[in-house]
Amino acid sequence: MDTRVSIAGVELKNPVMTASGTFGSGMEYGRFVDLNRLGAIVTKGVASVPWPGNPTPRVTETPSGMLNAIGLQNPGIDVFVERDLAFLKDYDVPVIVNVCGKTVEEYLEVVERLGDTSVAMLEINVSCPNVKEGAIAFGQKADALFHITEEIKKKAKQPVVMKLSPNVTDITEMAKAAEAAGADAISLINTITGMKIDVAKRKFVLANKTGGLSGPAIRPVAVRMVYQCAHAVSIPIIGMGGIATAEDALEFIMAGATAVSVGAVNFANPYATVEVIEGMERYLQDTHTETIRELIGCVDR
Amino acid sequence: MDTRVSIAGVELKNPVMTASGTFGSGMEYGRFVDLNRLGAIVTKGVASVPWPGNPTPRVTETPSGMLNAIGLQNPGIDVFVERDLAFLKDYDVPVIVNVCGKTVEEYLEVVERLGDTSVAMLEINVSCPNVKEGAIAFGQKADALFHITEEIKKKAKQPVVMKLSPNVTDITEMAKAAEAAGADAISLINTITGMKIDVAKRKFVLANKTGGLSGPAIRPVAVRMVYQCAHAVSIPIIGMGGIATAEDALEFIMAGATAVSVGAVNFANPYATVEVIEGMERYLQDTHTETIRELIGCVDR
Amino acid sequence: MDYRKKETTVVVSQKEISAGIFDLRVRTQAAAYCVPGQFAGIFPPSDSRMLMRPISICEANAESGEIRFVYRVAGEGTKLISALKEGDTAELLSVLGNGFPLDAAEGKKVAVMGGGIGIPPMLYTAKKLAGKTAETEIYLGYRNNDTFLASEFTPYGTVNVVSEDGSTAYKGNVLDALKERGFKPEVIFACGPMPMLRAIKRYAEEAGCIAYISLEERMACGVGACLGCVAKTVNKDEHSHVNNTRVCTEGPVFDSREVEI
Amino acid sequence: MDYRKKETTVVVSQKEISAGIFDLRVRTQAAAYCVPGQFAGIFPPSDSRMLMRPISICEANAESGEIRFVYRVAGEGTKLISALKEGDTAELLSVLGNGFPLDAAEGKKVAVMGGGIGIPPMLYTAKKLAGKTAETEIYLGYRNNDTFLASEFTPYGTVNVVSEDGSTAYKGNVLDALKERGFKPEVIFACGPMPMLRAIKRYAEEAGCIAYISLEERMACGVGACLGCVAKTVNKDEHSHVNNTRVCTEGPVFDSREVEI
Ligand SMILES: Cc1cc2nc3c(=O)[nH]c(=O)nc-3n(C[C@H](O)[C@H](O)[C@H](O)COP(=O)(O)OP(=O)(O)OC[C@H]3O[C@@H](n4cnc5c(N)ncnc54)[C@H](O)[C@@H]3O)c2cc1C
Ligand SMILES: Cc1cc2nc3c(=O)[nH]c(=O)nc-3n(C[C@H](O)[C@H](O)[C@H](O)COP(=O)(O)OP(=O)(O)OC[C@H]3O[C@@H](n4cnc5c(N)ncnc54)[C@H](O)[C@@H]3O)c2cc1C
Ligand SMILES: Cc1cc2nc3c(=O)[nH]c(=O)nc-3n(C[C@H](O)[C@H](O)[C@H](O)COP(=O)(O)O)c2cc1C
Ligand SMILES: Cc1cc2nc3c(=O)[nH]c(=O)nc-3n(C[C@H](O)[C@H](O)[C@H](O)COP(=O)(O)O)c2cc1C
Ligand code: FES
Ligand code: FES
Repeated sequence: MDTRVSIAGVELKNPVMTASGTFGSGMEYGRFVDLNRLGAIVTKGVASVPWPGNPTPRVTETPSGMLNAIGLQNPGIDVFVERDLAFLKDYDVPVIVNVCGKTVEEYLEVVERLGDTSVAMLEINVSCPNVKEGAIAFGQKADALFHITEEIKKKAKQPVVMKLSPNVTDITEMAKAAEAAGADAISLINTITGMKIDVAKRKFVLANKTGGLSGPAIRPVAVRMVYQCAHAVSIPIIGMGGIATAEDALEFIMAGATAVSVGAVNFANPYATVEVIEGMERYLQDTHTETIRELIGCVDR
Repeated sequence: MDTRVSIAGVELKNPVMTASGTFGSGMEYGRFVDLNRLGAIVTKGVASVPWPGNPTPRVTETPSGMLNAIGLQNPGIDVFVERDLAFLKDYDVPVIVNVCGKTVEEYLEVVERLGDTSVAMLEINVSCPNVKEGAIAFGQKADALFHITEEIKKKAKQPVVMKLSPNVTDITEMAKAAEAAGADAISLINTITGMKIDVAKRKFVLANKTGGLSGPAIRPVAVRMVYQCAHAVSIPIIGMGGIATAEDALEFIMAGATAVSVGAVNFANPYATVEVIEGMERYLQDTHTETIRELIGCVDR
Repeated sequence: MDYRKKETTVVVSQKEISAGIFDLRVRTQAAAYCVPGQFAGIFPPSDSRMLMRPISICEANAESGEIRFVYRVAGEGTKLISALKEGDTAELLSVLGNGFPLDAAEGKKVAVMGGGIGIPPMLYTAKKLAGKTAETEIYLGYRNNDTFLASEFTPYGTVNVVSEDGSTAYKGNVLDALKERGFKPEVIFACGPMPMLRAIKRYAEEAGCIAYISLEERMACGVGACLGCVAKTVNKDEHSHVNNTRVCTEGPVFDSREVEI
Repeated sequence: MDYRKKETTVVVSQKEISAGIFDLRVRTQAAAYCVPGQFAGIFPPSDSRMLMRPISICEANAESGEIRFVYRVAGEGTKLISALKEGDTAELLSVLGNGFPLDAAEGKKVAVMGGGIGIPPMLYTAKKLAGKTAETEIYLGYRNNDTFLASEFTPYGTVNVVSEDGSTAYKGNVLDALKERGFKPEVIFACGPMPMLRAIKRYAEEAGCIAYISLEERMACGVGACLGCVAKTVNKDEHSHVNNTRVCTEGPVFDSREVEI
């Protein structure tokens, strides 16, 4: 039984990662799961300087999901490299750093700073719906996405994963733009923009008014988009959106994802990542499937 | 306590309608609720000729939601007028007919046939994700939407409601196109395209591969889009997407909808429409609110 | 004879009568309005699951006000339903669909055929046919010797237990057994997996008898509103005139000549 | 002294001790690791609700292995939790957050102050302070004479029951009562609504005493990973260096001088 997959030359023990922003830098969940069991750790978005994020309330619950409007609070690349990357060095797990910025230059600064670190891959967040500048502005127009991808590829020393927004008419256009500009892989989906109103108070629940919807509620949308992208591009896909169990993860893989990320469900079940890995192993065993790689995109076969 | 609202000159007892395709023509649910209690009945999409729809399975469940790929099976306008409209004549409830087609001409044929009937409004479905031609093709491009709206407005004898698709980058562009072309109102959201894979069988659950996601899962997305549109256009909005309770309905109204539709939740609770109406009345009473109209868009006040 | 409600019923009992097969009894006034072949929608006790699970009525008793269901745990929904215990509540949408046309069996030679988890509705059918037919032969098809419910059929006709692995009286499928016994029914009532129903449809056409078969399809509303559950028909259907009829309202029982399966 | 798990606990008992206020006791090994001011995440028994409800520990008993929570039904989640009965299971994420620094009260004149549904954690605090302080005065603020939990504080200090409507010994808020009594605490431990905490912060600055206050914020993870629950701080926070500290991990108890509220 072989759960290994590789993305842009980076070998993963198994296809199960953490979704950016839902797992910190691993520290917090290291008390619940053995971080060495993970396929990769994807860290919270980091910018060139510290970002304070949005006012609170920043999170709320919705049916089978949640909204967040953290607004990419982060300590900036300096603290991140000194503290978070230092912490992760003790683990035998590839680290994928999620990068955010307000301008192309800000993204590039982070990308360059990470050039001579042990980081395995960069995930470029051009799809966060919770900040006004940058982020999603690059992720909703194919030409803007092409441009930023191209610029980042010029400077990046590590493989580049472009993280796509589902808040678009045609996700395949975005996937193709990323691929054409040289992205090594794409990851999707980021959150879907949503809103909740407190009808007793007649007020927005989130201070930011809107937030990003994640959790099992969005899984069918995410699986569909992964499937569409798998047919549009030939670079590998990291699929995510509401994964809670091994079956959920396998849906993404069968739709065409090479790897998957577990996100908001970590909050409901801090053991989710490892349970997904174990469930996947059981599935391979029970179905006499030799490698997980056989299952990638198998729904079409 | 006053629950009346009016849309394009059509007076509704209350703002609670049925969502097209989830309530047949009222017949089936007339055994559960008093149809005369409803603000309006929105019928299943009807085309110029009978449509067989998609192969089965056509429906499946997802977390707090469901996927459907009915594919607009319908008996065509002739049978619809003779049977369904005849049935509805006995009720004191405005009827809104949902219209679908593969070409502009097909839409127009239905619109013209309905011209001299007692139908109160037309809802134009340019947003069904489950048919290959027509429908959503008109709903994902602002210029196409403008064109079909304009053509329909030329022939329509009743007020025209354009039903928007959430599968777009910017819903306000679509709302503005509909308004600019003369639409009397807009309704949103139709379903979000999704997919489910049976990992045991390694097959799509739906014969059509993709289906439209509806139910409480999508409510935060729907509320957000209604809010955005309320700020983009001045024609009235009919809001829908996962409404199960009066609180849910009030979220839409506070976000800016003049009326709301109860859709997939009818399947889980056939009494849902009337329960929403009753809950709304209680809310007005408990909060000493004189008319529901005060609440339209009140989250911003 | 008309009852259609969504209501909260009370679980009278539930037990696992065979591996993964559960016998659930609930109390509801609907019990007085059931016909064999009809079904109910049982909602899994879960607030993230919107849709009911269609389950055939295995028995209904107007006096005790109880409906009995026998079902297999197939997925998460039935798994949750199987955890219901005496005294718990169960949300039920019933009574749904049209049952078997029992009158068509009046004075006739009748075969009652059930396969696998299609057997439960046939128990109720056999019971209601008792005394009406000229002769009732019952054919129950199982995979192996785990012949749940079979013994309960005894009062209602000659019971022939068939299994794929030959561990019961007959080996093969229900039609093999019928042919082996040389029974020539005038009317067949059947429920079971699609291959069995197809074979019965073919047999009925060849043998010139009438077969009423109960179909399964994915459902959302259960009441004819969503058009989710259609089966292909030979003639134009009543509702949409497109040879696609609703299993939940026009079925689930059809004259086998009417449907394309 | 370190325990952090999500686990299935068993409900020992639950009762409504006042209108809409519930007393829930669960059995878990976590009971041996609690400090007053810490909290647990209770998951509503509902599979459409992803997030835990942060509820303070009102008492924890290492011997009996029980944790007690006292909470108000505020919305759907707590409503579902309030329906749990003896023998049911409850999903718990615990032990979360940092408690009150009890050592800071050693030999000091201490005021323990609770307002409304902020009172439960102060019971555990008062109990653990017993015998450590030079003097403990307890101030409990209620809306009216529905003074849930008040009598349980008696063994741990002088209890002053304050109510907005004056139906108890003192009228007004907890600080009014403190001033009226002329008590001059060196250390304050407090939990309650934001206006009360703001007033205490101001009082402490003016009176030159130290106040430890417990804050509330919407939470997702409860363990410091999501950055959902931040409070504004005067100095750069440890985690992000942006004057936004995590209530779930750096709090919920803060030195009032450190936070901007
Ligand atoms: C008219 C009718 C009568 C039935 N009677 C019985 C019976 O008496 N005993 C019994 O064991 N089973 C019966 N079934 C099948 C039963 O409905 C399914 O096994 C059950 O719905 C599976 O639900 P699940 O949540 O466990 O499976 P999941 O696969 O998790 O269900 C997901 C969704 O698919 C639907 N679904 C899955 N399988 C089927 C199926 N075979 N038919 C229809 N919908 C399905 C579910 O209702 C649900 O909406 C009947 C089906 C129909 C249509
Ligand atoms: C550290 C801490 C300790 C607490 N201790 C207690 C206690 O001992 N007793 C008690 O009665 N209450 C306590 N609360 C408040 C309690 O968490 C909320 O009343 C509860 O979460 C409301 O959940 P609900 O589902 O009923 O409300 P809903 O409004 O339906 O909840 C929706 C979402 O908002 C969150 N939420 C709503 N109100 C609050 C709030 N005031 N604080 C944080 N999250 C909220 C919920 O957790 C949930 O995620 C505490 C809060 C915190 C942060
Ligand atoms: C609290 C929270 C914070 C997030 N922060 C980030 C982030 O910093 N960068 C990013 O690219 N995505 C971020 N995301 C998006 C997730 O990585 C993921 O794409 C999305 O939540 C869908 O997956 P899920 O449904 O499994 O959570 C965040 C999501 C949540 C819930
Ligand atoms: C089974 C089903 C059939 C539908 N058929 C139509 C249709 O014919 N025309 C249309 O405009 N919308 C159709 N819809 C979309 C609904 O009217 C509604 O826009 C959508 O389901 C979101 O609302 P809900 O979450 O309350 O169901 C259908 C939805 C469902 C679930
Ligand atoms: S299940 Fe809706 S029409 Fe049959
Ligand atoms: S709740 Fe996630 S950081 Fe505090």
